[in-house]
Amino acid sequence: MSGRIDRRQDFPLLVGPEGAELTYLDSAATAQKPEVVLAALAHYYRYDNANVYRGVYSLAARATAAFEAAREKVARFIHADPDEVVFTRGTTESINMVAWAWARAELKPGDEILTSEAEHHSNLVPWQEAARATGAELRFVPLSEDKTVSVDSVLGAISQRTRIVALAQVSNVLGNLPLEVARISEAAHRVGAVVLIDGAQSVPHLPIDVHAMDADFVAFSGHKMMGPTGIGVLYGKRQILAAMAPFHFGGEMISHVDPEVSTYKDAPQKFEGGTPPIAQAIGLGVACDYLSGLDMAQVMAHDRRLGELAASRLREVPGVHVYGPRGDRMGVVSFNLDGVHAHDVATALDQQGICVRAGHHCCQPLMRQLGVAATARASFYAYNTEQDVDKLTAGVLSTMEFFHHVAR
Amino acid sequence: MSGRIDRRQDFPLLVGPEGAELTYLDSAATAQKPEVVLAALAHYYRYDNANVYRGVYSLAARATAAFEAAREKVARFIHADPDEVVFTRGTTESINMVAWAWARAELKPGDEILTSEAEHHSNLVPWQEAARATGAELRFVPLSEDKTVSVDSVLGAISQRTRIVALAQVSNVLGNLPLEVARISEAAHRVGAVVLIDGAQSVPHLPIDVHAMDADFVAFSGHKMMGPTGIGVLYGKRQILAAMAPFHFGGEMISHVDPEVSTYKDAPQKFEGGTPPIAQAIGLGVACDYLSGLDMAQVMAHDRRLGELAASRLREVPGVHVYGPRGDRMGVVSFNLDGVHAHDVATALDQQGICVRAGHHCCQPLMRQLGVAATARASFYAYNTEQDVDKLTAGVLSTMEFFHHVAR
Amino acid sequence: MSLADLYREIILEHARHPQHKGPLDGPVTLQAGLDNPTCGDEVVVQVRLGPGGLVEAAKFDGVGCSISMAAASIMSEMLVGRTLAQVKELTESYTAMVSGQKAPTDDLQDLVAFAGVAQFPMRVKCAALPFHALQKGISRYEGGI
Amino acid sequence: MSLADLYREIILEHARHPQHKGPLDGPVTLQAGLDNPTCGDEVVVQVRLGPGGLVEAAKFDGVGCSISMAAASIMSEMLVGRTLAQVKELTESYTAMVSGQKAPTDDLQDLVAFAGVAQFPMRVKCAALPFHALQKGISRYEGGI
Ligand SMILES: Cc1ncc(COP(=O)(O)O)c(C=O)c1O
Ligand SMILES: Cc1ncc(COP(=O)(O)O)c(C=O)c1O
Repeated sequence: MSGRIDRRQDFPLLVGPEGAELTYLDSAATAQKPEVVLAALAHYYRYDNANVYRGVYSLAARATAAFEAAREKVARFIHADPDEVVFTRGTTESINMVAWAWARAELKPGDEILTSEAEHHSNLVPWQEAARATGAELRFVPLSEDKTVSVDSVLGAISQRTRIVALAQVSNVLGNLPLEVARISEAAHRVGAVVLIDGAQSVPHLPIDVHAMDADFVAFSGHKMMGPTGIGVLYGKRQILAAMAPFHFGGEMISHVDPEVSTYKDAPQKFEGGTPPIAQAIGLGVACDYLSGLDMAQVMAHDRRLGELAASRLREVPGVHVYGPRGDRMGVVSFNLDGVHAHDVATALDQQGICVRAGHHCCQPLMRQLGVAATARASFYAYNTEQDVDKLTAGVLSTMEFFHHVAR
Repeated sequence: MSGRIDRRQDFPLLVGPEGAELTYLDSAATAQKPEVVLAALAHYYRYDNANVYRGVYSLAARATAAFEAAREKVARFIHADPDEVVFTRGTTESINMVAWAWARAELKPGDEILTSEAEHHSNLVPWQEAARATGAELRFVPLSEDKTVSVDSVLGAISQRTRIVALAQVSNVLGNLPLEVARISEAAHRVGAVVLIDGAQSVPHLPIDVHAMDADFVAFSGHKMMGPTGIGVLYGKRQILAAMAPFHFGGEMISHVDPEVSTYKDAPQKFEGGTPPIAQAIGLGVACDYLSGLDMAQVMAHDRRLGELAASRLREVPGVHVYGPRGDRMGVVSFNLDGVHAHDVATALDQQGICVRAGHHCCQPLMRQLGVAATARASFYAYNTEQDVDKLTAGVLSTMEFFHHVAR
Repeated sequence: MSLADLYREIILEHARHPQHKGPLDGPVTLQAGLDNPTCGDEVVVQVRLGPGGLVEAAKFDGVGCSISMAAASIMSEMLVGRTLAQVKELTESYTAMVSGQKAPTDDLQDLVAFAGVAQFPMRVKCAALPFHALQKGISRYEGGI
Repeated sequence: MSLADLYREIILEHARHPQHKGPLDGPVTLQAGLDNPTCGDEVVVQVRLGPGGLVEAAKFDGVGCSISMAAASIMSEMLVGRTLAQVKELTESYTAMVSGQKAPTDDLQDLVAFAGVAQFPMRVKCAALPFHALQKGISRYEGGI
């Protein structure tokens, strides 16, 4: 109901190696992992480790079953079908796969790629390169006053030439409420464009139904949703995956190989050439179950509550600027202190056991839009509590104090 | 000296969940992991988990230091410099990176790609596609009578038009002694060609000095060398990596991003867009240390001893065909039983607790060269013992018995 | 589970001496080939329907393990004299059994020998392969392709 | 390690009121810009050599954290009156100190204030940035570029 979750005890790093409490506020960069995920990894390597698909012995059967069960768990988590779930290394690889295998085959001069200047580099640079390679044009959705992307401006920017709309559902800097993707998909599909959603910051934090969103592609990372590093997902609609060329050629994605020419399996295997990240997929499946156990509606409510609380508390501190939406928001809060560089803020907070990120957050164009070189950023997840917000606020106050009064 | 290593006790899966001895003979598909690697993964997630490069707080500093230390360990293991070590998902991705980012930029009609019909699909299909995309021609080194690639036939096949030579140092089917890469590199460089070595089956099993080999690229997988799944390496010479375009565009590989155009960092970061497989790289570093602790010369000797023993024992069984070199060899032994399909052999051995692989081993063209649809394959590693060879031989005998005498 | 539970005598017998193997002579009503790329097994099934829509002749060809070859052999034998509807029913009943979703039933006759396959997950595809080829041929035929 | 060990008074002072900031008026003998793409800090260093090969004037410009800006400010101040050889020596001595390879020595004068940086691994690059830019400028100049 209230979005109050308290699961710190499941996260070894947060209770600290020797009891030292860590205030980890950098989940937008990567999330901490619950014990169940670590246990699943260890269990796999200790009892089920074999290559998948390839062996007929029982150990290989167990590994294959665990790997495919993980695909089903991930599919269930986003309301997709298992054959629409392609395992990748992460959001960046997922988007690059579309930019190479789909865009380079489909785009031509005159076509438009619609994205925004608020995107993470991983959802911008691949499109710059695809545009350059194909002669298509890169277009940017005009940003709102608070620099967020609004559905209305997306709808206004879609044209008859738009072939793909590539946008983050939640910005990793601004912490906007999730874009209503279904409305964008409807408009895009009307002009024959496809929709790619960078779900790196949304899939971990809210209930996701890819079929309801009606997006053609959704990319996300396991490590940001309590899963292991080295695993991510490209969700793709069945028809579009069927038509798309493979990207990683090699073992296990082939059907027939002659010396000169080969044929390929169906999706998702077609896109998973080589030994996949087996243990990591299994870990991600367990992370999905863990999150579902918390209830994603609760996770989102918790996120919003902490994000809104932190933003309003920080805004009360004189000399603090908070970026992003003023009211309702997700748990990503970027800010700056007058006259103190974000790195100095992060170092000062680190001395108080508070981990926040500082820098451009892989969003240099957005930094320019905000008129800053860098920001500090606190981001929350289900293991954070109101006490963490208290510590952040106190930490920011004492940082302000240190740099403006002490040692002058 | 003797190549006798006995480290079973370090491998939880081999001593069995409840004391059941497993005879794991599928290390060419994937290796088992020593406890130290699992402990390193758990330690990372429990105490150091943060995203690398991006944070200024101490936790991020620890994660970054551990990740870069892993790169140094891997570099030391193959006698490379750390900035020549690009982390990928595995051999398949490493080869595809070269086939996309290097070959598509460098090759043109009239150029030749030299490979062989004994290659794993991961070192064949990417070149088929690169040839198709660029108009270059795919050429195959003639195989010896035992279907292995010999250095002499490679030297004979290199022409003025050769632009890249892409070969496995050790075949995953034939278990040949490692190719003398230095001789190939010399000949290739003389005509201005580059050399890519598929080291999937060599790097885990023998001392490797990439500078002595003088290859331009070496690709290998962590999971086949006692490391985690989801990690691999593309070694590339400094100059060639400097000239090569990036492949995964996005976070952390960029230098400057403007809305329309971006510049990139130097190698290896240039090739590691997005959050890398952090925990997996750290695990691979520990696996390298573990293997170095065994001494790679010993690992190779052990491998050879078991491979030669198994091959000669199996050859003594009437009705068994063993493929690959007749004398000296590595620990990969493919075989067939007269009148019994390889799958049936694998299932029968599995019933006796012996894991061997059966199928085409991702080498369909080689299967055709051998004149078979499939083979069974036993492959050894440092944790295997002579007893495992005894069990294999006994298992093959009883399988023969079962299919030829029982139930007739 | 012992090896003999999987490899029943009748399976080994058919694997060694497959019935109905080779190309179908005369008119072919429906046919299809299918393979399991992971293991390299390949099977082609050919069927001729006769008067009354009954299967008049069925043959298979291919390469594979004893399980897939024996399944193809016994299958071909059993098809003759059945209607397509009956063939489809048999196929469903059989594939449900080998994948462990259903206990063996009498209508499966000799195919009951494949009941043990359900305990060997990596071999289910082998046992099902000829029937999947058959299904493919039937749906092509019914789709008018 | 407390925050005050890193941010010595003189560092905060220079960060707040940087010296020698802005473009160098008159002839420029050597210059270079450098940035840290991970954090976005940017610094440009400009130097003019006068009679006897001594640094006559040095200025910097850029954006960054207090550490990098204070380092640039103190560095610019200290360069004046030194030969290039002395500048290179100072640079080596300083970068060795901030990366923790060497204890602070007297020749570093005010730069000794950056000794605490060695305890903050993610900030070493900030402290070294202006000196790395300087090195780049010098080697370009010496390379005749
Ligand atoms: C010779 C060879 N090359 C390439 C590969 C592909 O390695 P991976 O599946 O780890 O990408 C393998 C392993 O299957 C191999 O044995
Ligand atoms: C919005 C957004 N997109 C893409 C990414 C890239 O994700 P990854 O680094 O896991 O590939 C991130 C995370 O850094 C992100 O926040």
